Amino acid sequence: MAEKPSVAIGQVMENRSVAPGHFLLTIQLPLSFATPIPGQFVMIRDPERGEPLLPRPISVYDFQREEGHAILNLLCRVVGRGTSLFSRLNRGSTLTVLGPLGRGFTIDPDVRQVLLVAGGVGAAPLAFLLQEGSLLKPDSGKRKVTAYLGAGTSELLTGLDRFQGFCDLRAATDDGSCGYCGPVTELLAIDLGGYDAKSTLILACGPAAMIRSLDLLLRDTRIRCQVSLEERMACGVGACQGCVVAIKEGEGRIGYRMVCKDGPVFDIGEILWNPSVDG
Amino acid sequence: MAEKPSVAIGQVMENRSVAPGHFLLTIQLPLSFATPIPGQFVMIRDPERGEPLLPRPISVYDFQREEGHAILNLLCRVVGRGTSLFSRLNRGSTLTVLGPLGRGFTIDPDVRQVLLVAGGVGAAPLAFLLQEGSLLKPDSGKRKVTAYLGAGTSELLTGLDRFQGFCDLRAATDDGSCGYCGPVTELLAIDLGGYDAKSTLILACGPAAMIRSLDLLLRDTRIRCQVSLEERMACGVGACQGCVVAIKEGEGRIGYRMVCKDGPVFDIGEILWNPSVDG
Amino acid sequence: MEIEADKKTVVPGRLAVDICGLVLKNPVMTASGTFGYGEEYAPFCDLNRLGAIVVKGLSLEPRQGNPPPRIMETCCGMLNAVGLQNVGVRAFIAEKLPFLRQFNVKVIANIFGETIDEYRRVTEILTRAAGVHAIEVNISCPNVKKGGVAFGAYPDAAAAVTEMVRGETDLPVIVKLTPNVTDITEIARAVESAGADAVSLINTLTGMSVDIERRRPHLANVTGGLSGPAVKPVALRMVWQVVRSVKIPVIGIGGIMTADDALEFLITGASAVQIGTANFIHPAATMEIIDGIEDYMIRHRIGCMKDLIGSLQTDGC
Amino acid sequence: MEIEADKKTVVPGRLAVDICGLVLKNPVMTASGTFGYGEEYAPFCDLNRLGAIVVKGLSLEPRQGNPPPRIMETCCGMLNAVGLQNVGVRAFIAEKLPFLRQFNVKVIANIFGETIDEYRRVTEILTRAAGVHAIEVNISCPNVKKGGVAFGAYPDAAAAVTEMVRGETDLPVIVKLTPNVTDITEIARAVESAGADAVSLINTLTGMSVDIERRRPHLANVTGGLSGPAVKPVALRMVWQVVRSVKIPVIGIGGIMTADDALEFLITGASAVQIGTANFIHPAATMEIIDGIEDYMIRHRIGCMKDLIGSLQTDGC
Ligand SMILES: Cc1cc2nc3c(=O)[nH]c(=O)nc-3n(C[C@H](O)[C@H](O)[C@H](O)COP(=O)(O)OP(=O)(O)OC[C@H]3O[C@@H](n4cnc5c(N)ncnc54)[C@H](O)[C@@H]3O)c2cc1C
Ligand SMILES: Cc1cc2nc3c(=O)[nH]c(=O)nc-3n(C[C@H](O)[C@H](O)[C@H](O)COP(=O)(O)OP(=O)(O)OC[C@H]3O[C@@H](n4cnc5c(N)ncnc54)[C@H](O)[C@@H]3O)c2cc1C
Ligand SMILES: Cc1cc2nc3c(=O)[nH]c(=O)nc-3n(C[C@H](O)[C@H](O)[C@H](O)COP(=O)(O)O)c2cc1C
Ligand SMILES: Cc1cc2nc3c(=O)[nH]c(=O)nc-3n(C[C@H](O)[C@H](O)[C@H](O)COP(=O)(O)O)c2cc1C
Ligand code: FES
Ligand code: FES
Repeated sequence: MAEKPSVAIGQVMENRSVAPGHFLLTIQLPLSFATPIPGQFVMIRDPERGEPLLPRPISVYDFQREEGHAILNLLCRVVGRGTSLFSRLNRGSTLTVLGPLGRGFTIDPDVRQVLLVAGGVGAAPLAFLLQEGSLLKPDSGKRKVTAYLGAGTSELLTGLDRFQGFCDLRAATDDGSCGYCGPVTELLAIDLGGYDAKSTLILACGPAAMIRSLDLLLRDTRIRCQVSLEERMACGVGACQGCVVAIKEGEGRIGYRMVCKDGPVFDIGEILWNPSVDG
Repeated sequence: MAEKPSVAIGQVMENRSVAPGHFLLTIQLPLSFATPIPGQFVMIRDPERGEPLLPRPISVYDFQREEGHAILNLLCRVVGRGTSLFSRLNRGSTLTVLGPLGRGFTIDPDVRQVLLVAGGVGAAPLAFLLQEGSLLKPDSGKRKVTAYLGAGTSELLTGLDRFQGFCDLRAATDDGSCGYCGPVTELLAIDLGGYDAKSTLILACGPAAMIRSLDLLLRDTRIRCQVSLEERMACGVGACQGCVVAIKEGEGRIGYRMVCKDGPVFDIGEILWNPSVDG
Repeated sequence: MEIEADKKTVVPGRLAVDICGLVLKNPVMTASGTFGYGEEYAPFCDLNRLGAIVVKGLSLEPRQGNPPPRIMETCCGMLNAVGLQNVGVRAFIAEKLPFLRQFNVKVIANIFGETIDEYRRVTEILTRAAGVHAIEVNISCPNVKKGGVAFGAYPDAAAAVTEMVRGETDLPVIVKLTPNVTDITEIARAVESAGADAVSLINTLTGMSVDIERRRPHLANVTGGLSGPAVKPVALRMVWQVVRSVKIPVIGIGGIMTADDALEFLITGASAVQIGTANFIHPAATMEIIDGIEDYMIRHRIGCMKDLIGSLQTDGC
Repeated sequence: MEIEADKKTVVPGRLAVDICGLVLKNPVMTASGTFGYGEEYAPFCDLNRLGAIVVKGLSLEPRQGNPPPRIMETCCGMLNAVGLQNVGVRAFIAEKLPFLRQFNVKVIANIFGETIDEYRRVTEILTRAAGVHAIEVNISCPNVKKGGVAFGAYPDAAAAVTEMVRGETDLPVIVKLTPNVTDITEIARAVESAGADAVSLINTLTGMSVDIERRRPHLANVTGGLSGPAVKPVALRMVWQVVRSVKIPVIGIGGIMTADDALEFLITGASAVQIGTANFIHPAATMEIIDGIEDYMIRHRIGCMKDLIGSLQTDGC
């Protein structure tokens, strides 16, 4: 069970550029901050600013407890005004951190092969999952884990070091500068036949285009797949109903689920990509 | 004649706390920035922030040209959100600086005794006037200058060092911790009889209450007095007509003058304090 | 601090307000649609401390709302086109109300319908439920009979809805006004005459935002409701107009983020306030606003809300 | 950069727009009351580069405006209650127009009156002056005959003013609409029928702000007009409504700070834009907006304004 979320004042311990347009935020939190489950996220905001107004959702990349405090790591890509301002935060700046929020990944006991599929900073929640240990349980019998990491170019394969040595690694870059030359889902497609559909679980996070390709790829297989989705958020806690995705409700009906509360992790088969077309 | 104003990107060289709630901002500007006249002000804004929206007017406290750039000093008091954020700017931060703006002090050739009357950070434009040299001209014959500086307590007598040794100094504090115990205008009232009305000029800057007391004090004398006024501003250049003060227009009529363009320095006799009562 | 706490308990009812018979511990409520059904913010707020909780707008049948994207941030504000997604009034009573009944807090049900009869039926059902203390009628909802124009946009339609709800319940009826009108006092007077016990304002201002790269609206619904600090000056102006036009209590809403903002509305004449978008920015906003109002009153030696509400001086302005 | 500059000169008229016969170099104008009479910003802007300058609102006689304080900052916006202080139409022609005539820029005179006849007389005088290229009629001004309600609040009054001005001049007549109405398309259609050549919108939203320490309004006039980024979503929504309701060109105004903001309005269907509050924040805002629009068009391979204006896609939204 997820522990109770809270709002904490975090302090930036380090803000390091890890690739062009990508940065790693290390935030010190009070010990009272609940331990996140892999796939959960936090909403962060600079309390000194009246604008941007809304907090920004960012997945947990790492979480550790040390003497007297907890350390949260976030792997971020500069997208717009909010993330651009975060990228320039200095050591010592404060941030409000709301979390941990949402439903993380669930690994059924019968899963023996886990495929982690990441595009860009989508690697963040998967790296946390890998390191946090959830993949090892329940009988501490080891599962086989293979990570498929994709990015535009080798430089942007952020978080690579958090996978190296902890699982099999397959990389794909759009420009071929590292690993397979092409989308990571193409690389996965090549390998897919080699995995046992019944005991394999795919856990994916990345841009919408990647998730959609994955959906197409898996449509005719019976491989289970959970994906972490992104949608614009206001509250992060299920109060505003702003962050919905369309879900197949049976009998051809559409339903809306909240990414912040019912997700961000969903079974890929539930998702309705374009309600006006598919519904 | 005042040189043409411009908008420059300034860089904070130093931001030093000089007293509780008071700070001295040292800003590096391009050499192209025009030389301010004492009494003129600049409008400053943090370009990284969408909010606060409007720039803040601050008097020039010092201006120097060095190799390759100009150095602007501003003496500020924390009042609200804008000044509070300025007080926390780090070295290296950028600010947009619009200026120099407004009409400064004018010293008629026949003035032989100048009295500088300041309340709190109102000392800023007067310190600049004293140091800049305008008081020495025209025939380089020296004028007698006496500064009356008032503040709540000795700590808050900011800018004192910029007066010491450059003119006669008379201090007043509300708590008597330095100099006269009471408002600076009371101290001036005690001395006033000793000055020759015809050749004396008072230049004053400070809180509205101080300027009003000064007005009452001088009403029955013929001593010339110029005061620097404050009003909320948007544009700083005379375009929005937001910053007006009521002025006696003759025949009992009221007129409005813009503090940013027609001022901030006005003859004290022109000002109508409460139009609904006095008009 | 001990002394602080002590000072505060000297006058236990300092913050209490009575709005048309509804006695609230303090004038701070949550705004409909921004606090879910209470549960969502229970980890961050002591719900017992709230003046009242106004729940998400309820309709007769569940509604799935608009397609995404539903929200977009704007300068000091946000647009939403949630489309009044809700579980429906019956599921609310069965699944959400029992949770709220655990707390010692007034629950106000916000309702809407596409026909006057729908308003009536929702009211009827809620009046029979235990644990609903008042009805807030959202008249910003499009009137399907009148071609989708909001009931709240015209005095006659606003009055008709109010009268129908008023006739159906003994609970206090608060009518929530839309700011998208030429003269909000005209609507306020119409609903007052039709029997409203109080009015609350403002609902969101209709706005829009465009993605210039894709040359499409940011919201799937094209337009949405603007809320947050950006709208506060408009909300406050309308509260000021309405308090001078009606005799019933006025509840101020719109861009209230801090105790200072809430105080602006109370001083202007609002008998209570609702906190909306602020909850998203700071989940414990309501708690800090309650504390801040009390601190202000202590500092200004104001003994009760009556002496604060409407104490704005405008002479000589 | 050489190449950039080169690319830009390939299509010299890329930014040109024709608004009811008024050909502008580019769609960027200054908004009335925010750019003085042009002189004030001459140190910061090349006035020759502007699409047009709309001068401060002119009345028949000089007006001294409201007592201070006249302005207050709000979240991402500002309130002003300048009260239409101006030198009067005759002093404008004698003292301000000669300066503007030195530049190769279209000058639009913004006018207002308290009676329909005052609008007529100001128009008459301006039409005889050399160097005025169009009239913008501010109908947000209180109608003294109708008890101070704005002309622009009701279609009949708005049409009456428009008709009077239209009959008095050969210059293009732009009617500037107020956003403080229930249905802005109704007013737009009324002024279109009455002969307006174009409409511009929005003027300011009425707002208010309170000093809680003194328990007084921040503005001496109590209420003021809200402008700046806070109002942009409302302005854009109204532009979207109006472009689909009238055939005459629409000029978009409200909270435009950057080229991206201006592009939102143009894509939504505004034929030109006006920049107001942004001038105060950044005196060279207009110059950067012009450059930014051109850069966007080059980047998106849009050859002329016609292909940009109204290119918003809303299908499937
Ligand atoms: C559950 C979840 C987990 C995420 N984890 C990460 C992460 O670990 N690392 C990372 O770099 N990014 C992550 N994102 C995406 C991140 O939230 C956006 O990139 C960010 O909000 C963009 O804000 P901005 O102000 O820079 O961009 P702008 O485009 O200026 O933002 C405008 C508005 O749109 C919203 N928005 C824009 N893009 C997105 C998006 N992709 N998802 C949700 N809201 C968006 C913003 O929050 C803001 O409200 C995650 C998103 C979600 C929903
Ligand atoms: C010509 C001139 C010269 C000035 N010189 C100095 C100086 O050298 N040092 C210094 O510390 N202060 C000076 N001030 C005052 C300074 O501008 C205000 O203290 C500052 O604007 C307050 O901003 P804020 O955001 O901190 O306060 P807030 O109260 O949050 O500001 C709200 C709004 O009111 C305006 N405002 C508030 N107080 C004043 C004021 N006294 N005058 C003008 N606008 C105000 C702000 O600019 C802002 O728009 C000067 C003012 C003027 C007009
Ligand atoms: C996401 C969201 C959903 C809302 N849903 C409702 C609703 O269901 N019923 C209603 O009357 N008002 C609704 N509102 C309006 C708010 O209750 C409130 O009137 C408005 O947001 C202004 O207040 P604020 O600026 O404090 O948010 C909603 C507002 C938001 C932001
Ligand atoms: C200080 C000020 C003065 C204004 N004066 C006038 C005026 O005289 N006539 C007019 O039609 N509009 C006037 N306006 C409204 C602006 O022209 C514009 O419509 C409004 O400010 C919205 O645009 P913005 O958000 O870009 O400022 C004024 C606005 C401001 C801020
Ligand atoms: S972000 Fe508010 S419900 Fe998901
Ligand atoms: S600040 Fe705009 S006219 Fe003075």
